[in-house]
Amino acid sequence: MSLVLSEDQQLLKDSAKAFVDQNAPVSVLRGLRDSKDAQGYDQNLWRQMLELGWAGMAIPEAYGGFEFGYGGLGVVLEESGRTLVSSPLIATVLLGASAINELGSDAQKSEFLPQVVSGELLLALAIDEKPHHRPCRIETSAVKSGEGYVLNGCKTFVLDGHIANKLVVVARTAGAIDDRAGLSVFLVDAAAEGVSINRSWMVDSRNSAMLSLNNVKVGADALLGAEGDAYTSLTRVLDIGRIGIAAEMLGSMQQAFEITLDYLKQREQFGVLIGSFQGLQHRAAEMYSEIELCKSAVRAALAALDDADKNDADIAEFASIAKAKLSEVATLVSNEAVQMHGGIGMTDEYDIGFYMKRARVAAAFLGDALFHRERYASLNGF
Amino acid sequence: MSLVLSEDQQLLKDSAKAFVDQNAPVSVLRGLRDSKDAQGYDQNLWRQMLELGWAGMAIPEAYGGFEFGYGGLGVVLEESGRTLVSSPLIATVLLGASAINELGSDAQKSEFLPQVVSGELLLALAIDEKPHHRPCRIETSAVKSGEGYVLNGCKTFVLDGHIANKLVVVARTAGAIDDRAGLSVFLVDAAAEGVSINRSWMVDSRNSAMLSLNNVKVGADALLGAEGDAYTSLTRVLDIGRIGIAAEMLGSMQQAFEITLDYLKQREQFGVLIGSFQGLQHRAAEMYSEIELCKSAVRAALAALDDADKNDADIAEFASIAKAKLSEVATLVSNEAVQMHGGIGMTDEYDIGFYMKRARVAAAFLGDALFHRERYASLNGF
Amino acid sequence: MQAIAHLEDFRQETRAWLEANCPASMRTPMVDAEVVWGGRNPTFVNPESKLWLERMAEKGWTTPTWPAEYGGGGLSKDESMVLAQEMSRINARPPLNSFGISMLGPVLLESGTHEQKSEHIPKIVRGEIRWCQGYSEPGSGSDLASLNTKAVLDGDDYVINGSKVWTSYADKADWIFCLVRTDSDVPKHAGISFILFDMDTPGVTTKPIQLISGMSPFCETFFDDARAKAANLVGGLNNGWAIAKRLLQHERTMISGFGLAGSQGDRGGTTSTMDSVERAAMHYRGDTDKISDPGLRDEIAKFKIDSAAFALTSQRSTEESKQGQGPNATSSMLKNYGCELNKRRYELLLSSLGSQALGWEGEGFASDEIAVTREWLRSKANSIEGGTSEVQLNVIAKRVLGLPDMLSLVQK
Amino acid sequence: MQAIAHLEDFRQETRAWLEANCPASMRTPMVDAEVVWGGRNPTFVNPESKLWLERMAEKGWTTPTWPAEYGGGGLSKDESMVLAQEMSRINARPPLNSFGISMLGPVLLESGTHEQKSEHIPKIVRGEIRWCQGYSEPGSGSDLASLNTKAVLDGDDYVINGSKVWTSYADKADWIFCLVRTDSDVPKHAGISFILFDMDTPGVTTKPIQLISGMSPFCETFFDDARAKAANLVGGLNNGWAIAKRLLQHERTMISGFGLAGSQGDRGGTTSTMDSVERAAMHYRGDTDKISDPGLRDEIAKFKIDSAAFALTSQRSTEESKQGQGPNATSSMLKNYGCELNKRRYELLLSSLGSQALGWEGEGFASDEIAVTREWLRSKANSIEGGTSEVQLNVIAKRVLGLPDMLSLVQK
Repeated sequence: MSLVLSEDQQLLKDSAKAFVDQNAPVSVLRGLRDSKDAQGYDQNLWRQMLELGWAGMAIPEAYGGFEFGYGGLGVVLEESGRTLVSSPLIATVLLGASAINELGSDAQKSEFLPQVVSGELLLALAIDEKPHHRPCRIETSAVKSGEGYVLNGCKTFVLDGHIANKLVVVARTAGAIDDRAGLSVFLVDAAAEGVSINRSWMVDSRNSAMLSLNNVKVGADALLGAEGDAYTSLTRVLDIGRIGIAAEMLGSMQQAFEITLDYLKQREQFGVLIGSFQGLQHRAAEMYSEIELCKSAVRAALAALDDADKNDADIAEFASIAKAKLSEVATLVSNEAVQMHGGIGMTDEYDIGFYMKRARVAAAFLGDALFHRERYASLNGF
Repeated sequence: MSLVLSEDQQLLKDSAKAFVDQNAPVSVLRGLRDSKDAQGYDQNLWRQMLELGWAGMAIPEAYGGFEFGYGGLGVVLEESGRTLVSSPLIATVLLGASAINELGSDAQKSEFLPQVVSGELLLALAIDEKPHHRPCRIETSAVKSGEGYVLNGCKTFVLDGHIANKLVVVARTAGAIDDRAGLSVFLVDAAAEGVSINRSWMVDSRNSAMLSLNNVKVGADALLGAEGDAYTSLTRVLDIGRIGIAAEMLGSMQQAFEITLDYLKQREQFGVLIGSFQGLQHRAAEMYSEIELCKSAVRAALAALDDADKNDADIAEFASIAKAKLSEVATLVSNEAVQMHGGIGMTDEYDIGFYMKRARVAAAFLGDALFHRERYASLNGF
Repeated sequence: MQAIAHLEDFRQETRAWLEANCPASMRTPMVDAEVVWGGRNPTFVNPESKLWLERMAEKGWTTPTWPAEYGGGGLSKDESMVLAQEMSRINARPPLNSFGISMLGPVLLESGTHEQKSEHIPKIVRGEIRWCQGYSEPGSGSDLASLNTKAVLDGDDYVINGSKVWTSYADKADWIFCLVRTDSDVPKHAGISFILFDMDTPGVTTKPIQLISGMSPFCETFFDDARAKAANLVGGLNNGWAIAKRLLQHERTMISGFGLAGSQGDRGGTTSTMDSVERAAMHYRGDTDKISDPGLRDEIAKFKIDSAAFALTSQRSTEESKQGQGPNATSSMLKNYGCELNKRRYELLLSSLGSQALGWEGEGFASDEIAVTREWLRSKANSIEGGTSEVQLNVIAKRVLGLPDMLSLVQK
Repeated sequence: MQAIAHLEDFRQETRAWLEANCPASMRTPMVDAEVVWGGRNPTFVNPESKLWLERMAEKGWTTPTWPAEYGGGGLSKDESMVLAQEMSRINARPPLNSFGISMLGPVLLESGTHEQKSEHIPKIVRGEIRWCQGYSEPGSGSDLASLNTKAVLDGDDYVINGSKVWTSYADKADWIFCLVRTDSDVPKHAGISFILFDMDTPGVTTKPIQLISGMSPFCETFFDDARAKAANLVGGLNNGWAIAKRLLQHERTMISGFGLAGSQGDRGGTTSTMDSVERAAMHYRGDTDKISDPGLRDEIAKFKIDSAAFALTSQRSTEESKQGQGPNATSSMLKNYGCELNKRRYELLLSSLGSQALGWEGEGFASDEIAVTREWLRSKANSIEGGTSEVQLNVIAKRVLGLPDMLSLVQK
């Protein structure tokens, strides 16, 4: 398992960077926010990303993808993180498609994955029910009824819920709240009767929805995987999501750091460049070191996803290392970035604040640093 | 409740400082260590301290003391902390005498407290049984036998145990391990049959002992307070001890900081005084701020002990604030002091290492920062 | 004894006057919307606010200790304390919020000419003119004295060109007290003057600044050949830096109060869940006896202990300065630590609320949740405004700890 | 293909030779007491150590890639890798520990004259002369180049006066490689030379340094009119700084390995409770399923995660430097982070062991508990020796991040 990008991955990274720099600067996100865009993402930009094959990056060739691995998807996420691109890449590709790929039957994969690659299908993962991510704290119920199921419950923090065609809903077919057993995953049509979706305007100018399911009837074919037995595969899906988000955070924190470094080299105070103050230098050097560690944690976690020798327990550990570390350092770097910019960093006109806002949402998504440190300790038996 | 020293307290502090500077520099402790002194404290120095009335500072006049309050004892401890004085002040006066004063009958107080003031009686508190302070984790048993009791068990980290004439032993007369109910406190003669005391050489060059009690018989008059009901008063004794140790730590950390500050103003590197480097300046300024907070926490806790309006719950909170904060900052300051001194700070020849060693023992004694943060949270219902 | 008797008389008179003159609604807790800022076009959401201001201003009690000669209350320190106690007794609202009172007035009384005081002080007392402060400039930051706004004498006027930033309520103010460069050929601190002029002066424009937390009272202010009467230069030509420093002391003391909120578990009389970080943490996790996330619990305990020790330090500092004991160079320390505590408080609130603290607007989030998010963002400026943390730490290192200044070796 | 065949032959020969020549006890894990340092009066606790050293030295395999001309093994890089693999296969101990091999030799081969190499290298290879390093001085600290030990030419000798500090094993070494000032009238870096001399020279005395952790291999070394042959000046007069820097690179790389211990949960084959912070925390609290102190548990998790990420970073750095990809200025970062991790590790061990980590000697404490206490104290030097953390952070700021150097504005 190498921690250095392969030549192909490096080429992909360079081209993704060039594409993002040219087509998706932070001003795109700002525009979506200021215009209160109905979709919350730039559809033209997304079409270009589809043409570049980004939606099929980690999807097997058998289902219309390009089988470039999570390493490939990771560098795309990293580069899109640099300019805070808001797109269906996370909700649909990273989370939704992975759920279908990990849990679905061959028929389900054959039906839906090509639609993700082509952009016809937008997905959203509905799991959290409380303000804190606790993957087994599922009260949403799915009760067998005839051939199908009836779903009831509420979901929160459903990323891109308002634009999804289909929702990947985690529900309980058995067991008590917090039980690992009894979890099932359903693919629910967003337009189905009883589904109500309320878009939330988030601090990072992205979108997540509150979802309520009121006697929603689905067929047996809506079930992804075996009934009541989703825990293991679902955990892998979440770990894929955590690693992908960590990759995105890596891009954002590198960019925020570089912007700040540039500022330290330009801004004069008291007759000298502020970057010559040792107090700031040491803080910058410490950030640099932490970012290097983050880079390694992300590269290793992505490589592990593509490594057939790594089992679920390995992946879990890599995912929690990456998500815990990145969440912590993203907070540090974005706070320091604003502080080192001084007053100008506090203005909405300047981009750096966007990085701080995104860092906090990404840090909380799929488990914050506290959650993943706790999980890491449990995984390691202490 | 004032946080500023009274005129009397300030006078006492100034005279204690002058005394300590002149008679008890760090070289006294070094000498005790290098000569492997049998007592572990300078008896001549202790006699002078007795003459200054330090042993009776907080003891009521009725029992031969000077009723100067814990505020008075606190400034003496603070100043003795400045030069790391090793004396019976903590084990005998702060802990032992307080235990007799809080738990004992009038007869017991009348008998023993004057002996503390005069220096005839040396005491030691034997409570901990495991490497971590947990005041209710008491397995040492005291079983009623005729008029008296029979004690069995082992104690660790018994400060000054090897020189004590009498041991204040916390034992269980009822209840299970960790119960608050069933704790009793006994005054046990160090020379009694079945008592075995093993002196330990500690990293701070002070002394604590391992104590084992093997069928030790004591009379009914050895019981301090009511049988099985010591918890509340014992907690107050421990809180007095924690606050007193915090006062001592305050003195040590101030001194370590001042030594370091002097060094920053004298030492040249790369053609400038190292104190002109902003990296070190900011760290020094942060230490200064933390030490100011420590000073307030200690002053308030000592004032609370002397304030009749404060109840046990108030004292508990002040004690945990002080011990948690001081333990944390003492660690920070002593680590930074060594680091800022560079190589010379690592040598035994230079005094600063003694401060680091003492800081760690004091931080662990009667509960470390983690213990007291946990206790603070519980006291505040969260 | 006579003095005490006099004070007792004064207390009775004051109490009677307040009883008779303080309108009923002015004895209820202040609400943001009803704060009175005065000015040429004042807003009185509550008509009793107007009455209350007029009555207080007539007695000069909007500025109780200012000289009666200029419309102030002319009270002694003791009398003004009695007035404050009596107002507090009936929960009387302050009649007027004003940078003229809190910032400009004191230095004008100290350094202004008789003519300047006669012209400006009475209007401040009566709330007739609303003032703003022209200090920072886009390029100046922590290095305030590097300001570039130029004032050139032309007949009886100074002609002013340049721009200011972070001017609170510049778009609502009538006059500005402003630092300008009147000499560029001397060391930077020696060429600055302090001047007053009307915001209606041709050539003055303002533009509000949006912060990362949303709208703000801050503005950018531009001067394009704006003319100010030379007679309104305060404290003498090129003597502005001394006056500026006096003013900054006021501002810093004001800001260090931030950190106290955390320890008091209370922000101005409201009782929201958000007032207590630990309650919020439990509420949003559905915990009853203790915070179920042990890492967060420990961090909150650490925060609460630091807040308690900080509150005790503020108290001790006040006691010490009353007794004239110890150095009172603690203001930089208190400012810096207080701001850092406030920032920690909001970081912990954010962790406590989870995704409910990540909303911006619209449905799905309660107003106090949105407020936490916005205030978290706003709190990041605490360690920037009124002197950055870095500047405060420099001040502690140099003035309190006596460490040598490398910058002075660099600067010629 | 021929090369590979050759290597395979070499492997077979080497394997056979090792089989025949490596004594049985030399195939067991090294113990501290049996480490061989060589020198004029060598200590061989285990007689097989002597045999092993002699056999290996005869083939030049104590220094496999050094030129055979000077007694080295003369192996190619590939051959030496095969030798290392074969030695590792049978757990063969290194025959010789030597600053001559790890530090002096490489620069002497690079910069020494033929005479110097002929004289010194063979003795290093055979472990006949034990070397020490004379770099730091009592006043120099991080500013190594400010050294004051003077060497003045007198006939064929330099006469040396001054003192060195932190000279490891100076009291046991036969010769010293030493930085001396040979010109005081030029900028400090330009007046330094690198010279070798015998520690038996009259005027040379040493004094061991006791550390806060107890006895140490460090010494102070004093030179009082000590005479060194001018012929032993390496790399030319006043060219010592360049050589010193080459040597420091070796030292730094060596030290950055410290931080890896934490992530591996293993220090050199032993399996004490202390090897794993989390096991120690549980053991000393009597916990079975998880650490009962939640604050400590979270801190340990944070430490383990950082250690894991650090280990991955070391691995990535190695991979990248193999590929020549990316800047390899990471050595300062790795050194600094690794040292801080090691310090954190010991702080956590201290918290984990409670009062059992507070002993100094005598009864009541197990030897591995005392070792934790001593190593905790010793670990404080990690961020001082081989360049302080402050120096490493400066290097990162300037060389990696390209931030401007204020000091260069101060220094003329």
